[in-house]
Amino acid sequence: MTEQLPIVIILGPLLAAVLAAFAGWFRPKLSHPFVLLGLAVSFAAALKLVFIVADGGAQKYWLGGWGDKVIPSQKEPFVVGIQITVDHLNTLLLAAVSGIALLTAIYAKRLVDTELAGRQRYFDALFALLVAGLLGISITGDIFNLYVFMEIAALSSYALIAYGKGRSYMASFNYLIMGTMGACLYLLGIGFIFIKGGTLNIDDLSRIIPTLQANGPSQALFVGFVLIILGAWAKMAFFPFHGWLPNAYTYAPTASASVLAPLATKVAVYAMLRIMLTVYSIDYINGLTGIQPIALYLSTAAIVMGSFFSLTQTNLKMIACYFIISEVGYMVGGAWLANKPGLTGAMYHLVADAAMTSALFMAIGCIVYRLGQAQLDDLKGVFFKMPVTMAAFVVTMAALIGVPPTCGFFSKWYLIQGAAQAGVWHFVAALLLSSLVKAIILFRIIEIGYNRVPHPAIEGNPAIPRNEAPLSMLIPTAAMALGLVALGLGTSTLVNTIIAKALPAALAP
Amino acid sequence: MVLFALISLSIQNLMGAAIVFGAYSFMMCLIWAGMGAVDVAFTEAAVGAGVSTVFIVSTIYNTSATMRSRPGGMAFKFFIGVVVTLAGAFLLSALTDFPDWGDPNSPVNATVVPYYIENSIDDTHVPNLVTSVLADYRGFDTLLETTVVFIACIAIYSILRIETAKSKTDETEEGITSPPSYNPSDSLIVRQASRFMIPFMQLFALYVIAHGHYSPGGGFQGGVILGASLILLAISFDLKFLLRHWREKSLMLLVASGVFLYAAVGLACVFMGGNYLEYGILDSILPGDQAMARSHGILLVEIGVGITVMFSMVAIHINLASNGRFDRGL
Amino acid sequence: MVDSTAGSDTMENLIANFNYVIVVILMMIGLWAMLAQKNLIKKCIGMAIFQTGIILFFISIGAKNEAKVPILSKFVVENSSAIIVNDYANPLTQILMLTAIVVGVATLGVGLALAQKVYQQHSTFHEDEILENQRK
Amino acid sequence: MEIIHSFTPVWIILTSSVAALLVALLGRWPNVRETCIFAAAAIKLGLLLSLAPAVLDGKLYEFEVMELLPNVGLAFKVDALGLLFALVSVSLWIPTTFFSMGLLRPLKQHAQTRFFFFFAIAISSAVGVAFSANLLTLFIFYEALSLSTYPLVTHNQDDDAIKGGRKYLTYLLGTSIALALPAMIIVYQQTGNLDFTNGGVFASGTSTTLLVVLLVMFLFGFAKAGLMPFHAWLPGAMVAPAPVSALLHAVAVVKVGVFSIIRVLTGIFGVDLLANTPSLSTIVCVLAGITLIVASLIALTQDNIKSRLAYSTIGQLSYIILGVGLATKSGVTGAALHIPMHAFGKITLFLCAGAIYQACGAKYISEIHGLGRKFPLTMAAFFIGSLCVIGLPPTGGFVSKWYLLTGSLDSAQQWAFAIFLTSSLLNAAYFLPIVYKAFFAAPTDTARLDKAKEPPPLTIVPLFITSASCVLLFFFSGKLFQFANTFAEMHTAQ
Repeated sequence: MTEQLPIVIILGPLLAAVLAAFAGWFRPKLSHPFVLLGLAVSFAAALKLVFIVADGGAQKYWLGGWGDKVIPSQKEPFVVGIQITVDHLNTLLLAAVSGIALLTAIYAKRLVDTELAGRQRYFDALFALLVAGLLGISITGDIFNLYVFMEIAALSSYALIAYGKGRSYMASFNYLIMGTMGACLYLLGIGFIFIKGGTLNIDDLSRIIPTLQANGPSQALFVGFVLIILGAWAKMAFFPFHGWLPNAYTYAPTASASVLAPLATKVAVYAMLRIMLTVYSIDYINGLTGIQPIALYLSTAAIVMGSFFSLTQTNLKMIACYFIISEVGYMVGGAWLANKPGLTGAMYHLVADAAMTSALFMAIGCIVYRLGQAQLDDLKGVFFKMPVTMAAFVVTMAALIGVPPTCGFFSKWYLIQGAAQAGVWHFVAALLLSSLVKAIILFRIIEIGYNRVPHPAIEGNPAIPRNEAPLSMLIPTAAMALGLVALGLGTSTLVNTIIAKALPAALAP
Repeated sequence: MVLFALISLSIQNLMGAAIVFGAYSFMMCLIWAGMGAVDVAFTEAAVGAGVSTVFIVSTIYNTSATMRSRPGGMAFKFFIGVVVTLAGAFLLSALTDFPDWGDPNSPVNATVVPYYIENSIDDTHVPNLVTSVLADYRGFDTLLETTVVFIACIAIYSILRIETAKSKTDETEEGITSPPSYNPSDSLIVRQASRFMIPFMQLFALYVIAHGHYSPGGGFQGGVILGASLILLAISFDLKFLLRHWREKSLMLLVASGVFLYAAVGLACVFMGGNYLEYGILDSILPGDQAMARSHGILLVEIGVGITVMFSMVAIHINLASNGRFDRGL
Repeated sequence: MVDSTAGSDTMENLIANFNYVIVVILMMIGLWAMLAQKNLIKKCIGMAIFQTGIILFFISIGAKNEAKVPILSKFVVENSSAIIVNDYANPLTQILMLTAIVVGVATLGVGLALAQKVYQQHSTFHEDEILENQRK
Repeated sequence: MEIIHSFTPVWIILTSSVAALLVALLGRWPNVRETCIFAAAAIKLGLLLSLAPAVLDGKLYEFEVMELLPNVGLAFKVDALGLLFALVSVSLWIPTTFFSMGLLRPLKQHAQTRFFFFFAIAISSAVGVAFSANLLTLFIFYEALSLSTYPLVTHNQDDDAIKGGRKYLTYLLGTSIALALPAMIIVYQQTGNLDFTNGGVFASGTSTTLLVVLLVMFLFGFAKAGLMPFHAWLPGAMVAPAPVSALLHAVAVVKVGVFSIIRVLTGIFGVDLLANTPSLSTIVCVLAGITLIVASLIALTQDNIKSRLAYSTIGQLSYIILGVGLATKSGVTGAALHIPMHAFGKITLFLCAGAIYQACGAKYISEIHGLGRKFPLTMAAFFIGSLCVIGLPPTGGFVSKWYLLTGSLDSAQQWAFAIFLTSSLLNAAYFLPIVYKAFFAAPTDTARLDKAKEPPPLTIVPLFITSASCVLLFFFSGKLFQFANTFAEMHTAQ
């Protein structure tokens, strides 16, 4: 049955969502277990596939059995149906997305019950649909199918954000406009590729695009490429399309933010990588001498801007949102360095950052659950109230800063190495700057949360009662934080067995 | 057409803008029909010109049609205008690289498409190529598309309905302009006319779904028409009349069951030992050979699509028209 | 290097592909409305126009001169070897666009629902006024 | 060169981490808690000594835990210098713990468990740095040390502590992330190798400009070494309790900075490269020389005892860097020897400063005029410590400074000789007056005079041990010399 595993990854959350939607009307208590089950199945399949792919290479799956068919007028066979592919480029991401989604689903239960009391009928279903959409974007081998999955993820995230009431409606609306613009640009880009390539299958496109370019560069393919990249940038909140993200994720309910923030942007980055590396090729990217520097400058700008604004914010969620914006800059920059360490860094950071952001939002969620809000000034004494949460928070921040041996250190390592190899020093400077800014913020929080209150252990000082988040939230948070260290220690294995093989063959030493 | 687009954007009254937009969509579907894309035109007529316009109108009905224009902001608009013009020029720069318009040997028409045209009959016994490609060759897309409709439906329900159901008591305090009370006797003619029309519409829609194999149409088109018939019912009578027949709960359950039917058919193929959505493998439980099984599979999923689309459209309309209160509205 | 023939080629091409020019103009009108209009409903309409532009684009690239509706006639159904590919319009672009239309209306619906909610809070559709309200 | 694969280095590092865990678990029973620490320290010392004979034979202990990046792993290597440094840190851990107990317990200080916990982690990190086989491992433990000492620096949790802590982290994390990390990555990108290799990792023909840039980045990047202008964290960190200043800011932390620089200079650049490329050697020597003189001059102007000690430390650290920068055998030997010699001298001084504070509540030199007679033992220890730091016989400091001076005469940088001498004079000028005034000046504060008395034995005994060691090191410097010589021979043998 292992050949059916790729589709199981998608079907798990998809069917779970439908069942959860039924259960919402009959036995509301059942909808959450359905979703957990679906995500667990999906995670198990994804995990199994990691090993299968590491051993046996890419796994292709043809929906409806419509695979390679010989077409009389063409020399080579084409895939006439829709293909989904699990290969070295996406297998880690699939495991990360489904794993993080599973943990977040366990974690979010309590939050949903309190924050959204009485309104959560479709929350679980939308949650599972979002995950199905994200997994679909990551797994599909068909550029149009990717668009449909993109819309599935987008529509469910609009709804998940709008659960936040108040300002979240406008935030969600802005996201909808930007997101639809991104999706439309992407769709238009598909049109431009389709008009030259005549197929939508990614593998087939990667085979024929070089032949189309044989007689000189094709303007249509170039325009299509630019449109798709712009569309992906809008989706991932890359500078200068980042405007929607901070409000959307800040005013969303914590439960929604904790699944959206780590996964949505990462998956969009993956889509960009897939288009850049598989549909087009590394040589094509390196041939775009006009665009490459622009993309790199924009990445630097994203990192600098994200860092700067995170310093000026006083709300913990807002700070975290600006972190996301600068982290997106890391990955786009790494991808556009288009050399071996840069791409390795971008691919590794894809997984590492998903885990880091997830841990960060989980920790923030625990704080919000107990303290009601996350203004910096409210954090006084939080280290005594919630020691475990804050320990996880500190580990996560250390990872974001890039303290070894957490995973953040290694992604930064590869990215800086790539930038140094390409001689893009402004990118190096931006990476270091963002590390420093995060360090400043971490220690500002430590000062407020730990040092600004009279130490309760000293006689005469008021005691600060322990008020830790419930275990169902605490355990996923702690697990995620430990995962960051584990991921860091496993870097070499991941890079050697999987990421190195995802790199384009042209970069092999 | 460009003119219509511009007018609908420049009209100061939103209601007018919506109506002009409807006219624009209608023109668009004529053009598509002219290009041989009958199914697309069909759908656009029902969705773009019909349902979309009704959605916009009912939103406006619930809020306000007047647009407050404010001074200033011209520089911003101009700036965006420049950016957009540049983008347009960039898009047009690829024109020289395009194959000629209507060239049957362009890559789009000559790469994978001939396979569908030549093999559809042998593979599926379905002469309507659009249906066979839609529900079989690219059936996964269609499953997901149905899911999109389902998501939109539950998203709108979550945004409008659940919120409102909870805060029903504060509603009046918040000072929401309650919609003008509706007087059914105003439109006796409309009512009688629709009472006459609706059965025919529904009959036609069922035909569209069932006969989608042989003529333009299929789950989407049929579903949208069915939905539209109910929407018409709601408009000409009132929402309560509709809700007497279709309770909220059953509406929402039916929306989900359409997706479920589709996904379950796919899953059945997996259990029978094929790939997902490989209807051919169902020949052991469905009558006929593999190709016939595909044909039946297509019919099944089309019904699923129809159910979801129909009830989604109705549910979305009810939500939008009544601002989630499910009592009265447009 | 300025080449006069290249210029006239471009012109010819523009005229020959006049359809595409219309499509691009439509899309850009939609895009402009999405970004520059301050009224939320107008933004939604802009979004819909952008989408129809794209759909028109796809249908155009799949168009074939002198092709029929892609439904096989009874005759060829019985003799599948007699199918002439160029007789039928491109079904693939059509089904892609069916999907796109449905996605478009779904997005439009969600957008309108959000707009209603925003209106409920702020009694206006004007973006700037909403922002001012939020700052208060 | 014989290589022994052994897990022992990892055990040595882990013992104090395990102790830290036990401390955290057993925090409720202070006696049990501190017994754990002593047990761990004793085990650790025993294990270290068990490695000594083989290391002195020129053998190396190596162990790679796991690979982190292609070709670079979390790996440990024990050579003479590393072992020497680890021995110094661990052996001083014991008296410092005694001293901490003597200081913290009577004052009923808060969060003692936290204090001992992070102290043990810091020791683990310092030993980890000592045993690192490559730059990446070293960097990991270097950062761990920075982070684990932050709670110690801000232990008092008042405004001063917060300010000092902020400065501490800004300098240490800032420089390491902004300078050392990119420098390391560039080295990796250039050579694909970060192992400390005798003779360096750079291929011949690497551009001198690049080398110069990297060298400067490393020198300033390891700001724990206190090279000016990145020295200000050290006086700032003096807000910490006395034992922290004593062990961490006279021994572990600052020496880790210097140690890292020595490792980079000998293992990444290579002594030969330094000796053959005059510009590199000159840069090291000039930077260290300036710091040496300026820090000594500033120390003269400080009235706060701990600040004066801090500036003195900054100066003495540059002795070591200068010694390696000379790139001669006796220079390297002297530098290696100066690590333990200065450590023992300076820890004595810091412990004295803590004891003086406990004895009469004085923080400033001007406050202890004439009080010395009330606590003669403390001041005697202070005197011996000063001699050791100044470099006068019969203390160990004399030995190391002797080799440093010889080294400077052997090298191309003979002006360093003058610098060493001048600085030693300045050292004398800022230390000896303290002792003189404590015994012979007229008391300025009679109220304080009455209260002053010798601190309790738990404080005095560690002082006695460390000051006696200063003298013993002079007479038994042979063993230490073996360590330093083994290391120097390994790196300068052509």
